Amino acid sequence: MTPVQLYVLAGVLLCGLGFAGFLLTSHLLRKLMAFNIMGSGTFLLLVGLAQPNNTPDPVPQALVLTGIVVALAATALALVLMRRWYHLSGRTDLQGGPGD
Amino acid sequence: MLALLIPGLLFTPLALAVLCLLVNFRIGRLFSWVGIIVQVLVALGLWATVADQGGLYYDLGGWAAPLGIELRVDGLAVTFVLLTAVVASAAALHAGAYLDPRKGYQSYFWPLLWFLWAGLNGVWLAGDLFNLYVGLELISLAAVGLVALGGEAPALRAALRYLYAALLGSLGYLLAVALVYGSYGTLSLSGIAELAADHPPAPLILVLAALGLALKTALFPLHFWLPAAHGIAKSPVSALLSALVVKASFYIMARLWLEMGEQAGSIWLAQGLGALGAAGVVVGSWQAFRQSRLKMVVAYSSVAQIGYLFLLFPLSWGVATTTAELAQQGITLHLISHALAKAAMFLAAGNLILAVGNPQVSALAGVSRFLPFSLFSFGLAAVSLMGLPPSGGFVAKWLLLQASLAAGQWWWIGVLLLGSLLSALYVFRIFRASFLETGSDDPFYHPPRSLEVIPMALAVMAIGLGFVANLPLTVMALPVGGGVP
Amino acid sequence: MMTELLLDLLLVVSLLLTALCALLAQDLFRAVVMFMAFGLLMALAWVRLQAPDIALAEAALGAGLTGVLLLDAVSHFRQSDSGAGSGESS
Amino acid sequence: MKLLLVLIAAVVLTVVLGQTAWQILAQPTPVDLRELVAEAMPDSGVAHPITAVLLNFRSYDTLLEIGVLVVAGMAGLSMRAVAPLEAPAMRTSDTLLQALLRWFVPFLLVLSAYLLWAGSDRSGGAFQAGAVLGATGVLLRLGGVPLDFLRPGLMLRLGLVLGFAVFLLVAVMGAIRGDMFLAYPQEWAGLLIVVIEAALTLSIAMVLVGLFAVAPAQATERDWPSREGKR
Repeated sequence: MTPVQLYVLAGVLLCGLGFAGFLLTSHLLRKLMAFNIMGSGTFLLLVGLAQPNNTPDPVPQALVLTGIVVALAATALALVLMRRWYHLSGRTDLQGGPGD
Repeated sequence: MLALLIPGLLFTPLALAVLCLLVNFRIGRLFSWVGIIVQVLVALGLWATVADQGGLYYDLGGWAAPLGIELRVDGLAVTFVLLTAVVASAAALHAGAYLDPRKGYQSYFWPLLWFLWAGLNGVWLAGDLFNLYVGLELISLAAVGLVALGGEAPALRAALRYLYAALLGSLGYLLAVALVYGSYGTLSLSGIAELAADHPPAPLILVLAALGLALKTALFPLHFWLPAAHGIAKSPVSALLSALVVKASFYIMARLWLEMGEQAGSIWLAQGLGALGAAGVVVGSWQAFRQSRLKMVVAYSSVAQIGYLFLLFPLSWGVATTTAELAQQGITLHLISHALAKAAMFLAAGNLILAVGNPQVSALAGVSRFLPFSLFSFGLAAVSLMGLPPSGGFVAKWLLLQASLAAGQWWWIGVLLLGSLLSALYVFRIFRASFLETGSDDPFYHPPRSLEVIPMALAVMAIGLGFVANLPLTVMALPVGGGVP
Repeated sequence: MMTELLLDLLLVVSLLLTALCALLAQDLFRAVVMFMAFGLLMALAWVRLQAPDIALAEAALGAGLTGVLLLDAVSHFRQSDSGAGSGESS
Repeated sequence: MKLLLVLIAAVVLTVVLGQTAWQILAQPTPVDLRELVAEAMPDSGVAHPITAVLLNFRSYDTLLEIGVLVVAGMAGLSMRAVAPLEAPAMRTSDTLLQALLRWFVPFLLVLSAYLLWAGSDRSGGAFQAGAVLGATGVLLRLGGVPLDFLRPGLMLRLGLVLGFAVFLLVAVMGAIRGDMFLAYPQEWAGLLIVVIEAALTLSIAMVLVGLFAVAPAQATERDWPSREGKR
């Protein structure tokens, strides 16, 4: 059980956990955290699978850097919309609210 | 000459996004008119160049494929770049006159539009898996920004539901990219195509990519986010979303299927996607028939037409290559004719709602008498949507019919016919409403002529596509014929 | 060699636990704090995977700025939604 | 019922993903990019492989990614341009935080500059430096320092777009010179990369602080007393 296998396993479990959390929670902020957790799991897989014997490979690491910034941009956009939606409808999920 | 066309194509939309962000709506409109002319010319130039010289690989930054990012400029990509140039410029010109410049937030329309256009061009041309992911994210975030522009509650809810669905879809695709890089060590699509023969990819790769991209393409039953997003957004934005943005993720899935489908795909995945597509056609059309708001009818019709696209997978897996080519041609032509027709329909619907002042279908009474031009463009677009001869939609369905017969999968023929019938159902319902007579005076506001000409031009193109169908089909089939520096 | 593997195992288990708590915590504020802890543990995991750049980025962007934006949103929502997060196992 | 379905789907996804990952870990990969990167390093202009991949070999990804960041910043601004809903209140201005700030801010600025400069030969670079600079801005904002350039106006938009514009200009100069899009001239590659990274650091920080400071829709005036009067 090499360290990389352990982190790949962690990545797989985080993906499953994030996926379940994303679908089960209705609160927008929790859904966003579940998305970030699933994203971290995917990044762990992206780097872990490319480094079976843990010799660093710069290409997937650069991809993960790009992925983290893209995930941050998406999270920030979701937060902006979510706050505005909360202010207008007083709701933190997408069920009811005006204009249904 | 070519060395300037591709940079021109990639540079112009991004430069204009930067310029338009620094100025207000009116000046941004001026910049955008210049940008539209440049983009259309460059797209035409690129299309002509590929038409006579064949496709090529373009190494960005000067670095060759597995290390650097290469652009695959083949017939299919260039045809879609030209399609994007036509539809996006029509939507932009319509938006210039349709949107109200006085509102502050409208100045962000142009930058978001140009980023969306840059992302679309990036996806059509990309030959690298991770580059497709970043392009897809740029498209999704710009599209969500466009839907939420203005900040009203219904638009926000639609934008949030769209954003969360798009993010989950992108993660599914990114997971597939991680598995591909883990098993091949390279991200370039052409490299993977060569290696896929003796290193069969894990089937999960294609399943994950299919699920993620199907969610972003709003395939039934993952279409829940589309009607609200496309129905509530302003009509130029809905035209862009329904005609182009939804097709980008399908295009990626089609590319992956053509590269790795033989080894990684299975009869279950192919027929399953086809069945979901067929169900989407039926359910989408039925829902469209029952909608009370005009733009929601058109939005659900998008869900139905997207269902047709997924007939590509069953008709191109495990069948003779000639049948597969027939199916690819049919699907590409359907994609092009639907893009033109749906953009025309949404723009025409926008004009009708502007004139009537009420989004309900029932409020269209008397429109046929006082607003014949707008209604006629809506009707022309509907002809292509229903697939009646001589429109492009008909030729596409005819090719799909032949492909299904040649593949021996006759059940898709039933779907094609039923789909056309159902689409006729919801289109004629709109016309019935508009033919009802009201009083003799004219209660409607007449939108400026420039607003009404654009959807008519698009609708005529959708019909005209049927006559010149073999031109795009021959160019589309051009593979990459050696690298032309 | 064995201790290294045990430490890795400890890191992975705590990574999963903080992720689970971030999703299941009843109080939103505690969930966001758990999420930031998850971000920092992810930075450690990146160091173990010989990716110092990502560790820096994960700590600064993932735990840091995402956490700040989330906390700002929580202070804006400012109500402890008891039943909203149905979570995985409840 | 839905809980059960989702759980089953998640478990199936995890198991199949784990099995596929295990298979992939076992097989060697036909292509190994490490050697290609090592070979191309000498003429990439920087010594650190990750910065070379990010800003030279795969610079188109980074260009689009900065575009994504600007779009997120812009969406935040467009929501904010809708009627300003909150009083421009400074959140907290207690003395302890301001005393800490006197120590932290200079240190963070030096750290950010170091990270930017270190990027060319060891781990660091525009994103990490931008994040630290952004964190400094957030701290200043929390500490009650009114960052006036954050008012949504031309200055803020210029800051958002600066890094992207510089990157784009350098990219198109490559094409005008007859080379490929995004190609840097051989001898200037190192310098150009540092210039791009500096502009990117500033823009990333502006986007991050902008998103934090300009976040729309605070609670209404009634339950969030403005501190304007106390100054």
